[in-house]
Amino acid sequence: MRNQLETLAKPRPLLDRRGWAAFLAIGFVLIVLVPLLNILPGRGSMLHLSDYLIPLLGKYACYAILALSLDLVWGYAGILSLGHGAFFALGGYAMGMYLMRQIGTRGVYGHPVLPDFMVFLNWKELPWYWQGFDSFPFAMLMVLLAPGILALVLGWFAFRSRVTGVYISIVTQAMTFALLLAFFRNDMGFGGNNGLTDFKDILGFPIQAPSTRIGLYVVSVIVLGLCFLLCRFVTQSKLGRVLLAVRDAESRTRFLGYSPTAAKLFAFVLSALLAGIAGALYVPQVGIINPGEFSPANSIEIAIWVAVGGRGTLYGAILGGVVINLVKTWLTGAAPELWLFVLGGLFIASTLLFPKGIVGMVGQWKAWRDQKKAYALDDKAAAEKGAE
Amino acid sequence: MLQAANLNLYYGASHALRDVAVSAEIGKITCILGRNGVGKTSLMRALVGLQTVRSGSIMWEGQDITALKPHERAKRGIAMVPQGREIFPRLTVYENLETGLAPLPRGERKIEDEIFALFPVLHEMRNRRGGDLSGGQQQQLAIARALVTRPRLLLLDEPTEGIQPSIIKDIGRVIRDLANRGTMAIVLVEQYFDFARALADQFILLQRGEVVVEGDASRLDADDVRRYLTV
Amino acid sequence: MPLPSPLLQPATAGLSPDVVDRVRVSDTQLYLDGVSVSFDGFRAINNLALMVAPGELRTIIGPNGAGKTTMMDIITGKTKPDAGEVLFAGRIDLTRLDEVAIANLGIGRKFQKPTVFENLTVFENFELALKSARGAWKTLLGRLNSEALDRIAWALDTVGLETKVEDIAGSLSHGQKQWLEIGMLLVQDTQLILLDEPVAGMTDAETKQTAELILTLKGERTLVVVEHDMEFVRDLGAKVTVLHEGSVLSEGTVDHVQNDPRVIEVYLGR
Amino acid sequence: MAKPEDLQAIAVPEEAKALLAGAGPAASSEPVDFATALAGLKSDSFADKGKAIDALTALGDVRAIPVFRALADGRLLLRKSDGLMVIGAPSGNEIALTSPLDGSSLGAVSAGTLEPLFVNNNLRNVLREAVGRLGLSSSDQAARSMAANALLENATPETVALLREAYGRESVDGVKRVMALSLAAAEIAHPDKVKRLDSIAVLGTASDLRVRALLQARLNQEQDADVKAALVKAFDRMQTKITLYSYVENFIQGISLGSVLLLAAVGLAITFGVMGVINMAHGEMIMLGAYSAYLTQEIFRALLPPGWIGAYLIVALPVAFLIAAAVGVAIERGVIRFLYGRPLETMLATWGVSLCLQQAVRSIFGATNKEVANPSWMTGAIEVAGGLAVTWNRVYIIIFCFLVLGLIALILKRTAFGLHMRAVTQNRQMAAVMGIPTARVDAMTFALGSGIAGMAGVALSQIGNVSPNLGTIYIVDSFLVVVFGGVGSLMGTLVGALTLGVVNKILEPVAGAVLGKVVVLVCIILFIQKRPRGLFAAKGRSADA
Amino acid sequence: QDTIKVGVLHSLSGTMAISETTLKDTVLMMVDDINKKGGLLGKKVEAVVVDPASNWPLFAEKARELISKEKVSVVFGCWTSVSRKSVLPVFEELNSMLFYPVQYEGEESSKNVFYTGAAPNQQAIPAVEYLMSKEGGEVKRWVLAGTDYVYPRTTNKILESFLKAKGVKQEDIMINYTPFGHSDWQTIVADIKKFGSAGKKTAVVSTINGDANVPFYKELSNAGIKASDIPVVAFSVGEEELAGIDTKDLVGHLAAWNYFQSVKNPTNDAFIKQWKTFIKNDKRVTNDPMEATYIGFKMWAQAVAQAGTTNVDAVRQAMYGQKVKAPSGFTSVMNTNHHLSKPVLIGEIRPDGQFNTVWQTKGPVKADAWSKFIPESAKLTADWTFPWVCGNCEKPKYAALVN
Ligand SMILES: Nc1ncnc2c1ncn2[C@@H]1O[C@H](COP(=O)(O)OP(=O)(O)OP(=O)(O)O)[C@@H](O)[C@H]1O
Ligand SMILES: Nc1ncnc2c1ncn2[C@@H]1O[C@H](COP(=O)(O)OP(=O)(O)OP(=O)(O)O)[C@@H](O)[C@H]1O
Ligand SMILES: NC(N)=O
Ligand SMILES: [Mg+2]
Ligand SMILES: [Mg+2]
Repeated sequence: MRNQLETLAKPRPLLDRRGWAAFLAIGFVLIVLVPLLNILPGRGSMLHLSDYLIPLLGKYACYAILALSLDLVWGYAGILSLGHGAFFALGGYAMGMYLMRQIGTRGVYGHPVLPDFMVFLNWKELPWYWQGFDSFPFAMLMVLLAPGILALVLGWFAFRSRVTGVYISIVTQAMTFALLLAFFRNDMGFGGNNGLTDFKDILGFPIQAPSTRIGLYVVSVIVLGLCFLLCRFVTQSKLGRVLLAVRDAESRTRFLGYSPTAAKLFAFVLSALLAGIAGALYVPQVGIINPGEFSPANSIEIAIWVAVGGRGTLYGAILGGVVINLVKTWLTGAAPELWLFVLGGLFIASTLLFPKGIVGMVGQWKAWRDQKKAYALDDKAAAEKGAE
Repeated sequence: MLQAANLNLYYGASHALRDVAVSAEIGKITCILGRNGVGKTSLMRALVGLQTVRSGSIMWEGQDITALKPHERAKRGIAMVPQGREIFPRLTVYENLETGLAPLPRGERKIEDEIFALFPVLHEMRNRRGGDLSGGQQQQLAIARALVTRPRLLLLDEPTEGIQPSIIKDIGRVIRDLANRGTMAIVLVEQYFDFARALADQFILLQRGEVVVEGDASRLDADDVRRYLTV
Repeated sequence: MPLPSPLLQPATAGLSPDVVDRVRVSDTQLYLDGVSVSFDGFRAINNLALMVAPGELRTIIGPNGAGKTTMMDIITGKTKPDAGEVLFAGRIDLTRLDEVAIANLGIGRKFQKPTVFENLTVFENFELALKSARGAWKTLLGRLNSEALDRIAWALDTVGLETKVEDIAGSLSHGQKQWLEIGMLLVQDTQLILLDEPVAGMTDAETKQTAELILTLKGERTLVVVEHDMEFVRDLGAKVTVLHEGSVLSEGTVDHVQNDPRVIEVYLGR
Repeated sequence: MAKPEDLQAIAVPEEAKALLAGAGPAASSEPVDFATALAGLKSDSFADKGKAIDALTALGDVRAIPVFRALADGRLLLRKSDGLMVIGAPSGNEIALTSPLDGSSLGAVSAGTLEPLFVNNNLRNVLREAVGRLGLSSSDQAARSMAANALLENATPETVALLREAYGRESVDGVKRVMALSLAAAEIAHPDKVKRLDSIAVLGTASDLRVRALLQARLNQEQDADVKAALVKAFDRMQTKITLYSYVENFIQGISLGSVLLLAAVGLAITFGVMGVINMAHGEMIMLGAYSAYLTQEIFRALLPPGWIGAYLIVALPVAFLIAAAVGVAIERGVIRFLYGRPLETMLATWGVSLCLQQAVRSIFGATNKEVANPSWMTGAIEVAGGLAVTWNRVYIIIFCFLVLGLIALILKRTAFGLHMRAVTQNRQMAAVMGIPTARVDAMTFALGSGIAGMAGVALSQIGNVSPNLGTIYIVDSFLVVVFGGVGSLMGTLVGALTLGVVNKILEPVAGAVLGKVVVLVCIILFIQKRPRGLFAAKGRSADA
Repeated sequence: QDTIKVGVLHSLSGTMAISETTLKDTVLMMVDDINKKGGLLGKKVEAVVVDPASNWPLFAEKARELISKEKVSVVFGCWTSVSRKSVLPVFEELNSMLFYPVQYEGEESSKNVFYTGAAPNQQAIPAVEYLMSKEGGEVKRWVLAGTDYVYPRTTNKILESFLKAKGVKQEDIMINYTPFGHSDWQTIVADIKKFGSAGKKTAVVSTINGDANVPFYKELSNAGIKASDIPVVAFSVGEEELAGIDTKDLVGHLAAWNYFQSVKNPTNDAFIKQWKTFIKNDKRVTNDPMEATYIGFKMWAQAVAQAGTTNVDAVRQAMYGQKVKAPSGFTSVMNTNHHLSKPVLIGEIRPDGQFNTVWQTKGPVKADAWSKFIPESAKLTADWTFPWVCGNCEKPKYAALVN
């Protein structure tokens, strides 16, 4: 008994041995092998990894971080945020503003300070909120602060007022919808519907150079790995259990003295930060940030990735984010007129067949096997008894 | 007449009922006893069809109902007072009772005054949401709701839980009375031993999903009880 | 990042001076006076007064719907009374605090309908209940020490769930959940323990055992127990308060209240 | 240029003779006959057409009225085969022809054999004025009223004379008032001060924006102090009235927007509010309803005489209900029933369903918008006063949505089905034990919610797009309304929708459409902090478990 | 067998599918046509269709896929400006070629894009001039209503400065922006009505985009605003949009385009016939962006034939001065600023949902990539031939070499 308790009480490891092995192996493939395959073999070679795959993979990594961030709040704290796209977009805009400032006089109107869209809409000077974005560290700070503060403020009000369930979902959706409309406005000074585009370089590296692309891709993968470990750390800690408790029976945790507000706020803000980082990595790789990222449908889609992958498992979310987008990339090219049927069908089928997501399949299979085993065992015992 | 035999029920890989047999006769009260977690509730749920059994058969009024859905069993006169009350929280007390009319033929859909006579508090609170009632009031509501269906087989899962002593006495009287009318078979799960013993005609005693003792109430002796019901 | 949580602070820190009240009934553990609450015009608690001394064991009985659970809701902050005073340790006005703050003062509760964390294991349920820092950062970095383990082991043993430690709480039977919740209260180690029908669904033997457990806690802890099982109430042998229609109907020893004709009329029956 | 040969075809013999005798087309100051003047309309030049119209008007022949109307509406046609000028009116798939000369029927032909005579906006104004002038002597009182009204702004000395004459003849009070107003308007610049003052006195009683413009214009020119004072007074009085009307208008618009939101949300109030199914395919149910309306209309167009077309919308309602309900049942039986108690998975699956439905409609009907006609009884507006107008389709939508909501409330609260519906969603297992056939109730509930969404689609097709994306437009708003009102409360949905509509319409003139909506959203976010379970929150113990 | 691949980058799902699907079909029709006539350079032309799903970053991804993976020789695609902006860096990075067939705000000239839709000076200015004329009704008061994004903003900015130059006072101009997909037009239509009842002839210049038009026109017709009272002239409403609206109450409202289906000439007759045959639906209509796609495709095919290769640099050179007899009835010419010379037509809506041309330019108008009415832009020249070789320069890049 005591021994069992001792084992149960041990701080949980970030990953078990097999987990680390898989983590490192995947990391090696993505960080070392993929770039090498792109660089080393000649273009015609069988082994050559096409140039166009690198930014694609980098994009998937960003989506994976985004999915991960949602899983943290949804899978563990039970907050189905339907506005996570907003945090992603804010991080993206912060990065986009930095990239815009880096254009300098290379814009079409050659204005030294103002981005093109401001020039042709007759803006005379840079609005105050654009100040400082020529500095990379400042922009990075804003990548964190913009989504972080928004999440803090919104979360603080909402969680304190005990806004839960679908209500919090709708609040977050309303938030992203409001931001969508606001950012669409040309008067806001963020480029309106077109958003920010035409980036030239990042930290002095030309953004379209293959080497920069590989660099951005590698950074994205590394950040994804780190975010994953960070989320694991949180979910494996006691706070992780508190979050689960809050998710399942929020009111009960209060009577135990835990403040659901604090726990949820922690998760929500952390998650918003991760989403912001994902957005910041995404923008230089796709070359555009525009208000479309705020659209409610985008945020719903993130939830779909997580659900398909497997909610509350972290790696399920990553898997979901990557797999769905992979399928989407493939089908929009391979079956441009039918792909919605396939994707929609996939969603339906996966919910019916794998209610716990792709990664839940394993557990489902195990449970099924255990049950079969138990049946067999009991049947044997019964047969023996009958024989006696 | 209810006759269930060889019931085997699993939760995933865990075997919750092992070859359990139970019977109930019209006009008689069958008591199911056993410690926490032995499978009493599981058995009741299997009888009403909320839990599918892996094997075994349930015969009621001469027909095999093992494959029937819960609402079909209700149509055949089976009703249950579940453990944990399971009131419809946002229906009013009266509406909660009305749900019991569903399995009745059209002409008979009426809540008998007798029900309110038995539980006057329900009449007083008929327009209050079921979920707002106190625990004991909900328990009374759950019993009343089952009676509204005019069952021929009544399954009671710890019906006295949380009810004040005076009403427990009333409930005891009613159960006896219902049995004596000779129109109803009753299966009662009860931890409150004195209550059970006073009512039971026959009993089964479960341990870890198995029937260990069964028989006529007169055979229910204190030793068995001590052996199987104490720690 | 500063977390806006009362959990980061000692129990009474930051409370406004008028919350930490004029020391009026300084030697009560729990003090209710003139408490009333209505729901849609229905008076569930009506000018209720109750005083429980530190270390006292108090039993509360009363008809269904008398307001016993509602009273516990008021004490634990779940329901705000319309009027009246509710003081903890003679000075802390509980009506101004929320559930979290109240729990952190050292008030623990078992609900009438067993409520546990169904998706966590029995062990994890205990771990969460365990007396320890409740702040977000603290829980992020928190570790279990061996003292805590001893406590869990003891509680597990007491409630008889040793074989179920790693089981998901949701798969427990009704009675087992009841026990789990009692166990959680034990590891939570609070000053004031509120038990709402702790022996409902227990066998007679278990009921006896529970009574013994409660008696060992008495003195060290203040306990308020609500029950309908008069056998059990008798076993506890403590002062009994009878509630009826939201206020006290009778108070005294078990014998006293059992023979009170009004109690017999509305509660015990003939 | 009109060739004499063509004219032969329209002309009754004598006239044709006269024409051939050499009367020039249009514009000549000599008196011309009707047929000749008519021929001038055939010109390709808008200027020449204008002259022909003037000539026709000058003849004062009431036969010109239907011709002018037809010309303005593009129904004045030339028969390709022989260049005969005819007036057309749609009749089934064909066009029924009448002669502009004597109104005699010329049979029906297919549209392809005809070519319309075009006018531009300028000419349309000329035509309207001409119709107005001729209409003053019409026997139809509505026509007289319209004619007088049309002369309010652009009266000429000549028309004033006509108007005065008509005023003298007029016996209907309502028409007389309109004529008086137009007469007054014509005299606002009268050299005689007294006349001007009289005119202002009459005009001051109106609350017409055109009159206000007249007064304002006069105010800028008026020299006389007395008249000026009278003008200012009349203007201010009118201004107050108009401002008041504009508040009323804002409010009505708000209710109208609210009713649209409500319509979009009612189905969801059942599938989501009552059943708790996060139904992302709700918008597609609305879309199916709109396409049902389109289909019904096409069937009507193809199979029934044109007089019936106005009724298609009525028929479309049950059709849409059935189609959407059938699809709803299919979804419930095929997908959702496996997912009860797992709302989030339901969300995922219904999202998949919504993608499939969108694509299916796109594949079947094409990606482009479909035209769904407004039946004539749904077009136009009720003009109250002071520019305050409520369009008929809005009025019908408001009425319709209240009817639907009332119906649902009745079903939920007053029928056994309603009771079972609520019981099943609150505790499915226990409902089954009580003898409620849960599967059937689930299917029927979902069918009801979907069917109502379908009916909403029919209504919404009257004011918006009918395209595969239709559903996505409404889905966010619908959830917003249901949640804002309080999940599970029909009253909440009603009040929520109307509140959002009115608040939106109050903000829109102040903040603009975009910012207005942003502000509304922010208000919702803030409001939910105050009432974390919506406007009409479920109360009691069960709510905060 | 070796084929020449042509990328088609139009949204087939999402909000833009309504407009863009038709353009995809148009390209397929053109490909079909050219193959029937024996292909290009002796090879078959193969269309590679992808669906960027109205998702702007996805446009960039799909563009990269078409160019890098599918190795297409040219791409026909995009509708919204933001989608064009999104793919632009990709085309420039990979030096490929895009044909953009939609009227847009101008202010752009990329070496890798050929713009076959109208620039503001080919639509907006002529339309307003017409309305100011006697024939157009001598409009004195103007409502500029648009969807809040670059194209309307830019167009309205240009128009505003144009109107003021013509002596229109500020109080006679009302500017209104609405969000994408705006569906409740009650307030705005009521405002327009009020604005228009001030005694001066008023017109609405609409740059309202896409889906929002249907509810706008429905409200307009229900509110009883007749074209003869307050005409609305639109730059984004064509035959296809009207096909989704009951037009009986919209007769007389206007649109300005470079092409109308109702234009009568043999090229157009053939074009319409080809389209109806290809799409197998007699009710389908043609519209301006389709014509622009047609022109673009023809020009590209001619340029490839002329260059004898699909090499982007060679084809680009061959594009300049390329002429196509367009369905508009005029010959369109590709200029060195990568924009076309096209006629401007103004039409009034007919009851049958077609347009009746009420005014047109004498000949093709050359598109300005940079508007003369925006100060910063007026300075710029787009010319991709020697000595300029630049899309946005104040002086030729190779000015030194010229002298
Ligand atoms: N949903 C479930 N999933 C897994 N195991 C379950 C589930 N429900 C019950 N069990 C297990 O099955 C066994 C029997 O449970 P059951 O509820 O039938 O007991 P019981 O005899 O009614 O107990 P009590 O007296 O406490 O109500 C218990 O060990 C319990 O842990
Ligand atoms: N939210 C509410 N709305 C309406 N009535 C309520 C609400 N909460 C409690 N009540 C009523 O208040 C009374 C007191 O309920 P309470 O649960 O406190 O009773 P109790 O003494 O605990 O009874 P029991 O012994 O049955 O558990 C009951 O009549 C109940 O119906
Ligand atoms: N370029 C346009 N019309 O978006
Ligand atoms: Mg049980
Ligand atoms: Mg209670």
